[in-house]
This record gives sequence, structure tokens and C-alpha cells, in this order.
Amino acid sequence: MNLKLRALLRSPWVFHLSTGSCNNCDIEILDCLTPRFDVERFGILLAPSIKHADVLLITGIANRKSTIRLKRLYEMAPKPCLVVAIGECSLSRGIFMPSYNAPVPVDKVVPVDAYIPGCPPKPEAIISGLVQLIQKIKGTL
Amino acid sequence: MKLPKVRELTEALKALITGPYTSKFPKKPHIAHPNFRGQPVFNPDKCVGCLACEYVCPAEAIGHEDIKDPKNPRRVMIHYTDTCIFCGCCEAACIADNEGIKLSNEWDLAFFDRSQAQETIEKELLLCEICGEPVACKDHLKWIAERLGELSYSSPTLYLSRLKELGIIDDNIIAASRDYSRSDRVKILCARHRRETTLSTK
Amino acid sequence: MAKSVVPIGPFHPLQEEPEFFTLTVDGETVVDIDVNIGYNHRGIEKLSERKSFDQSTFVIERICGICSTSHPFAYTRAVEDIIQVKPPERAEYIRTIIAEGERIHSHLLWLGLAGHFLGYNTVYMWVWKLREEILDVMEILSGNRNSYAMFKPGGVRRDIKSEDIPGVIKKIDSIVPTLNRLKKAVLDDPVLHARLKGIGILTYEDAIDYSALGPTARASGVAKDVRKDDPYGAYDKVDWDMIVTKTGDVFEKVVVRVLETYESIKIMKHCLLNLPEGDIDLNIKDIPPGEGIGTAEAPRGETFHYVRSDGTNRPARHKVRAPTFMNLPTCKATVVGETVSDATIILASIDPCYCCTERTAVRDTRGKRLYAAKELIRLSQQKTAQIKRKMGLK
Amino acid sequence: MTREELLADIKKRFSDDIMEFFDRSPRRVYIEIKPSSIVKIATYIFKDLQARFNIASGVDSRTHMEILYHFTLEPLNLLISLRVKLDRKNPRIESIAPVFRAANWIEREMSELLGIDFIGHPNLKRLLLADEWPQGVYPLRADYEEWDKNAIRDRGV
Repeated sequence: MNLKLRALLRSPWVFHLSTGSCNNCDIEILDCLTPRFDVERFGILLAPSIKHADVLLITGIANRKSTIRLKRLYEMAPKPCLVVAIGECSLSRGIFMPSYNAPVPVDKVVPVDAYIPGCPPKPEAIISGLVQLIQKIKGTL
Repeated sequence: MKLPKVRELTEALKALITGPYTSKFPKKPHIAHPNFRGQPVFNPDKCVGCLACEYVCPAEAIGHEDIKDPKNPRRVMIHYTDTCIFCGCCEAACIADNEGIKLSNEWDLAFFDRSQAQETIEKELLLCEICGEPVACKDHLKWIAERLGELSYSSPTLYLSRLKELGIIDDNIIAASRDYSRSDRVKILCARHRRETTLSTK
Repeated sequence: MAKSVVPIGPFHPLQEEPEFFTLTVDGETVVDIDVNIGYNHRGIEKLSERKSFDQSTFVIERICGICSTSHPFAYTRAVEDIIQVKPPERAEYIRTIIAEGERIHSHLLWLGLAGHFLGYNTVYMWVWKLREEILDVMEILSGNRNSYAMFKPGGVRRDIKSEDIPGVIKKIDSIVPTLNRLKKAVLDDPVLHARLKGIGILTYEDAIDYSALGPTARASGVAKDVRKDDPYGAYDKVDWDMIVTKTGDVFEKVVVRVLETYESIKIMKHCLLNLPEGDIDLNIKDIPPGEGIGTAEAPRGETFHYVRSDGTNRPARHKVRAPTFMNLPTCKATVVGETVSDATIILASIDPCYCCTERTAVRDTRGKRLYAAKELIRLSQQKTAQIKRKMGLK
Repeated sequence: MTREELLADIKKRFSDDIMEFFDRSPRRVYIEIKPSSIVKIATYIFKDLQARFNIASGVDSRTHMEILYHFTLEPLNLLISLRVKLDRKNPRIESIAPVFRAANWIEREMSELLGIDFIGHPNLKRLLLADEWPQGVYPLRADYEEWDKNAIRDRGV
């Protein structure tokens, strides 16, 4: 297992999933790909389809309609895959906690490995979160 | 191959000199602008434990827990990092001249386990001598007494806690009047019991 | 000719929000389109009834990331409409500065995405690099890159320090030369003319019938802009002009948005330079029972907030309507009849903001040959490359 | 024509349908009308006065169900809101979607979130809520309670 994880961490391909978010966090993720933060230096690319994804970036409160697709996409992602929750909404639904359309937080739907708080988190926070996750995984290998 | 126009050449030269636009982030640490609204941090000695920040918080990201054992009554103020939206309402509403809780410049808050995603401070709590319910934090009563000045002598809870703070009163003085009638008047009481002792003639 | 169904989305890697268009395609031309929405629904109207008037500004601000000032702007105007009161002069100026700053970064964001949909990835990277400058400006002014937490019924929460203003003006001026080069690159590019002119036309009558708003309507000649018709904030104290064009095709929508960015830069600099003195908040204590309606001009059109208060400190009912809610149905009029490769750019031309509309959903696909969403983008980029070859530019 | 002429004309033309005319401020006018006359008045305002249909907002005040149809007249900077009161048990009203397509979605949303039935709407199906949302539960009603037993309302650590 750790051989695959080791290979995965050389250049983690990222798949971005917005399950009912205000697209602030989604745009900060896209900001990481643009010249100023340019995560391609670390080999992080937006995977064209879920089948190529190594890291799943989840934003949004996992509302009822999105949870069905979230579960299906999590099963479709090739294992081992890491899941990172970005922004307050995907951590504990933040300010939308009492919303009738958001029954459970994201980590009750899919197992989440790293949490990056912030509303929205700065692109530097997203990059440092990914780097800490990679070091943590590398540390345990 | 088309010859590059002059503009592209100047562009290339400029880029050579100034170097790439990409920020050298992981190598060079990023310092946010001083105006940036980062992680709210409690300031233990300024905070008076009055829960104003908890009432005002739009995302209900600040909670408290009163530990009522008589030996060491404490109020634990909890700030949940995974629910906070960094809006700055708590700092604006803090009665201890906006110093009790302050938004720091901290932005790198990634963590791996959500159950430890909270910061707590503890404040000393005063319990009602009859029913044991929390009255308020000691600092909070001190904060009120300072503002009321001599008016604070109207309420036994205030002046007793204030004088005990200054060390003028100690237990044996209060113990002396314990068994005389209406001795409840000279005790630190919660609002309900203070009303009862004031109105009743027991 | 058997019809096949083309799904776009819901989780398309590049689109920021999940939205799902089901195009029924007959050969190359799109015959029918069905928009299904509902993914982003977070029940904000019910949430706002739980929070006090002051707190629900933050729920409202998180309706949409890229128009996160127009909603609180309209909401605070609605609450002030209930009390029939006007915030102080300085607060109006600060609100206008933040609103215009956001319009600039929202239009730049869209220009970058439209560039990518057409295969112009360098435009995408250039424009988003430019956008970082304006995000730094907003971080200096309001403390966060977006979701600015500046609005409050009756005024503004934070003041703009006067020592920050020169730095901010310098940063805004540094945007203009690059924007000029981009404008020339985008507007005079023969390939774009051939690619975008004449497709996805929203006629004047359709724009009226669908009650379209914002740049989508202004590109079709409907001269409606809340900042001009119902002047609020400091818009009547700045001389700027509304951009209206005639034909309503995708190219006009690009033109309207690029020129509006210049207007916003002009307004923002004017407000920053003569910011009046005075306090910034009315400290509204109680809100009488009644109803109030507030509107504001978002980058995509007019946002509309209806607030009803029953005398307590919580709104009794809070109705929110975002501009994309009115613009999205217009894609039925613009996409039908166009070729599949143009579909993506036409759908993106109304600058859809799904978290505003709070609705996306999916429908099962039938039919034989299915394009994956990525294929559609490749088709659109192929068409651009094909036009380039035809023009001998390759 | 000016604002006063326009309002006087509306009053004269639909005098029997208008129950209450509340001229709140230079930019806001609230007109309460009989539910049966909504299509007639809405078409007049939309077609003849070239107003823009802004939105319709449904309100569940505990005694009755209320709908406000908002129309904006840009040249006069005036917003006319037609208020319609329906009974709360079985709110039904004629749909104005066939008249102008802008009202199509908002009526679908109100029927889904507030339970108002629109007669004659082209396709009154669900717009927002998930398919698993139970029939007959309307979240925006005042008496809505949480039906989902395993919903977690605290941080769910």
C-alpha cells in the first residue's frame, strides 16, 4: 500500500468537488493554479476526470443532492486517494450548520484526511495544508 | 517562424531581469497584511468571561462550559476553529475594550483531527452560596464594580467579591455574622436567590 | 437523425460550481436544453430567519463568492428602507469602493474563464495574474481577499485608514496598462471576432420577456442599471457612463464586461480620492415592524432583497433573488440552434453564478453517443484552432 | 406619464379589484388585490406599462399565505408590489408563467418551498430540493420542523 502512496505523492493530481459552496473556496483553489501561486511547481494538476485523481479537494456543505454524487464520486476515485476538506463549509458546515438542506458534515459522508479552515482560506493556506498532509503521509511510510 | 515583435522582446528581457512572478511561498514564509483577519485568539488576562462574543457570533463558533465543583469553579471559554468564519464580530463586541478576543494575523491553520480543532481559556467562576449556580466570572464582577464605583455597594454580590478581591474582607469576618438573622443578605448570591433574600424577611 | 443527449457537469473540473446542462443534440446543432439546478441550495432564506438582523449580513454575504458585496448591499438597503433612514456619507463612499472593487475582480475572473473555454489559456493565466493585484487591494481595504465583512444595516463595520489609500491607488493604477494590452488582445483579435460574433444572440424582445439583467441585458440593448436608474451609494456623485451595445451576441457581452471594468476603476479611484470625513455607522438599535425592499447592481445584474420584520430583532421573512436566477433561463433562447462546440461559451457568456441561483441538479442521460464535459471543451478549443488555421495565422 | 398619473390610472382601471392602496414612499407602492385578478393586473403592468417583472416573494405569515409580485419601472424609479393573500390551508392561485416566461422558475420554487399550488403552470416540478425530500414538507413554512432523524445539528465531531 505504501508503495502506491509513495508514488502518488510524487505529483498528486487534484480533483475539485464543490458540494454546495459559495464558490469562494473553489476560486481560491483555481487561484492556486494561476501564475502567482502556481502549484504545478509541485506537480499538482487539475485531473481531467475522477479516474485520474489522487487527491480529492472537497468544498461546500454536502447538501442533500450533492451527497449522492459525492459518495458515488468517492467510490469512483482510484484508491488510495487522499481527501482534503477546504473551507469552513466542508469542515463543519460553518455558518450553514442549521440549514435544512445540509444534514451531516462532510466527514460523516466520506473519510477526510486533512482539514484546511478559512473562509475562504488563502491560497498559501491551501498549499501549506497540502504540503503538511504530504509530509505527514511521508512521515508514516 | 514569425520574428517576435519588439514588444515580445522587451517583455522577455524584463522577465529575465525581474525574475518569475510566482511567489516563492513554501521557501519564503508568507506574512499576511496587517489588516488581514486571521485566527481569533483569547487574551486570558484581558477577557472577563462575560460571553458577549458567544451571543454575537453569527456562526455560533464560540461556546463556554461552566465547571461547577465548589473547590475550583471555572468557566472554560471555547473557540471552534472549524466553524469560525473570521468575521471579527467577537472582537467588535468584546466589552473589555476589544482586547478580550482579538483577530490575529495567523492564516496557516491546517489540522488533521477535528476533535482538537478548538482553543480554550479558563476563567475563575463565582458560584451562588445557596444553590451553587454560577453567578459570573470574578473578573466580570470586578469589571462592573470598577465602572459602578461606590454604586456597587448596592449589591452584596458586587461589593463582597470586590472587597474579597482587595483582601479587606476574609472568611472569619463573614463567618461571625453567619448565624444571625437575615445572614443570607451578606453572601454572594445568584440573581434568583438575591431577590428572594431581599424580599423575604427570613 | 437520432437525437443524442450531451451532459455537461455536474462536477466538471474547471467550472467552479456544480451545474448541469442537458443538451439534446441533433447531429451538430443543439435542439433543446434543460437546465437542472439544486446542488448549491443551502436554504439561506430559512437560515436568515434564525439569525438577528446584524448576524444575517454574514449569511447573506456567503450566498456567492464573487458577488459577495451586492447581496449585503441590497440587504442593508432593504433594512434601511424599513426604517426610512440613510447611512452617513462616508459609509456610502466606503460601500461603493468595496462594491466596485469586487466588480473589477469578478469581471476579470469571467474574462479569464471565457478565455480558457475558447482555448486561450494564456489569456486565462494573464487575466488571473492581473486579478491578484485587485485581490491584494481588497485585502488591504477590508481584511480578506473576498467575503469582506464590511456591511452592516445602517453603515459599515470597518473604516478605511487614510494611510492605506496611496498604496491602494498605486496598485489600481498598475492594473490599467496590462488591462489595456489585454483589451487590445481580446477585442481586436480576428479569430475571436470570427468565433464569437453572431452566436448566442439574445434579442431585445427576448431580453425583455425573460426580464434579463446586468451585462447580459445591456449587451442586447436593454439600458437598465440600478446604479443609474435608482442611484444609491456614491454612484450619483461620480460621472461614469453605462455601457450598452446593440446585437446581444457573445462578443458584445465580452465588450460590455471589459469596458465596465474600466468604469469601475474610474469610480473606485474617484471615491478613494475624495472620501468625505464623518462617522461610518448609524448604530441602528431597533427596527420597527414593516417591509423593505433593497436592490443593488451585482457584477451580473440586479440583486433583489425583500425583508419583512415583525418588530423582533430577527427578520420574519427574507426573500433573496440573484441576477443569474433571471439570466439562466435565457440560455434556452440563446443556445438552441447553435452548434455543440459553441454551447460551452454561450452558456458561460451569461457569467453564470450558480451559488447565487442556489440550484443545480442532474438528469439521467439516454441516447447513444455521449460527449464527456472535457470533450466539449476540447471541441470548443478545436474550433478556435480550426479558425486560426483557416486564417493562416498558425 | 408621471408617477401620479400612472397610479391614478391603475386605481381607476382596477378600482373594484384593489382592496388596499399603500403609497409607502416615492419609490415603493404596495397594492393589495383580489387573488382572482392577478393575471389581468400583472399583464397590464408588464405589457402596457413596460415594467420589468422583478420577482415574486411568498411569505407565510401565520394567519394566511401571502405572495408579493414585484414590478420595477426603471424610468420612474418606482417599484410596484402587488400583494395577494391566500388562505393558509390550501393556497391556490392562477399562474402567470404562461403570460411571461420570467415567472416560470419562481413559481416552481414557491410551490416547492411554500406549498402554493399554481393553476396552469407549464411544468410545475421540483426545482431546488433533492429527490429524497418528502412530499408535502415545505421548509419555508413557519411550522416546519426537522424531519430527518439522523441530521446532526452540532459540530458532529
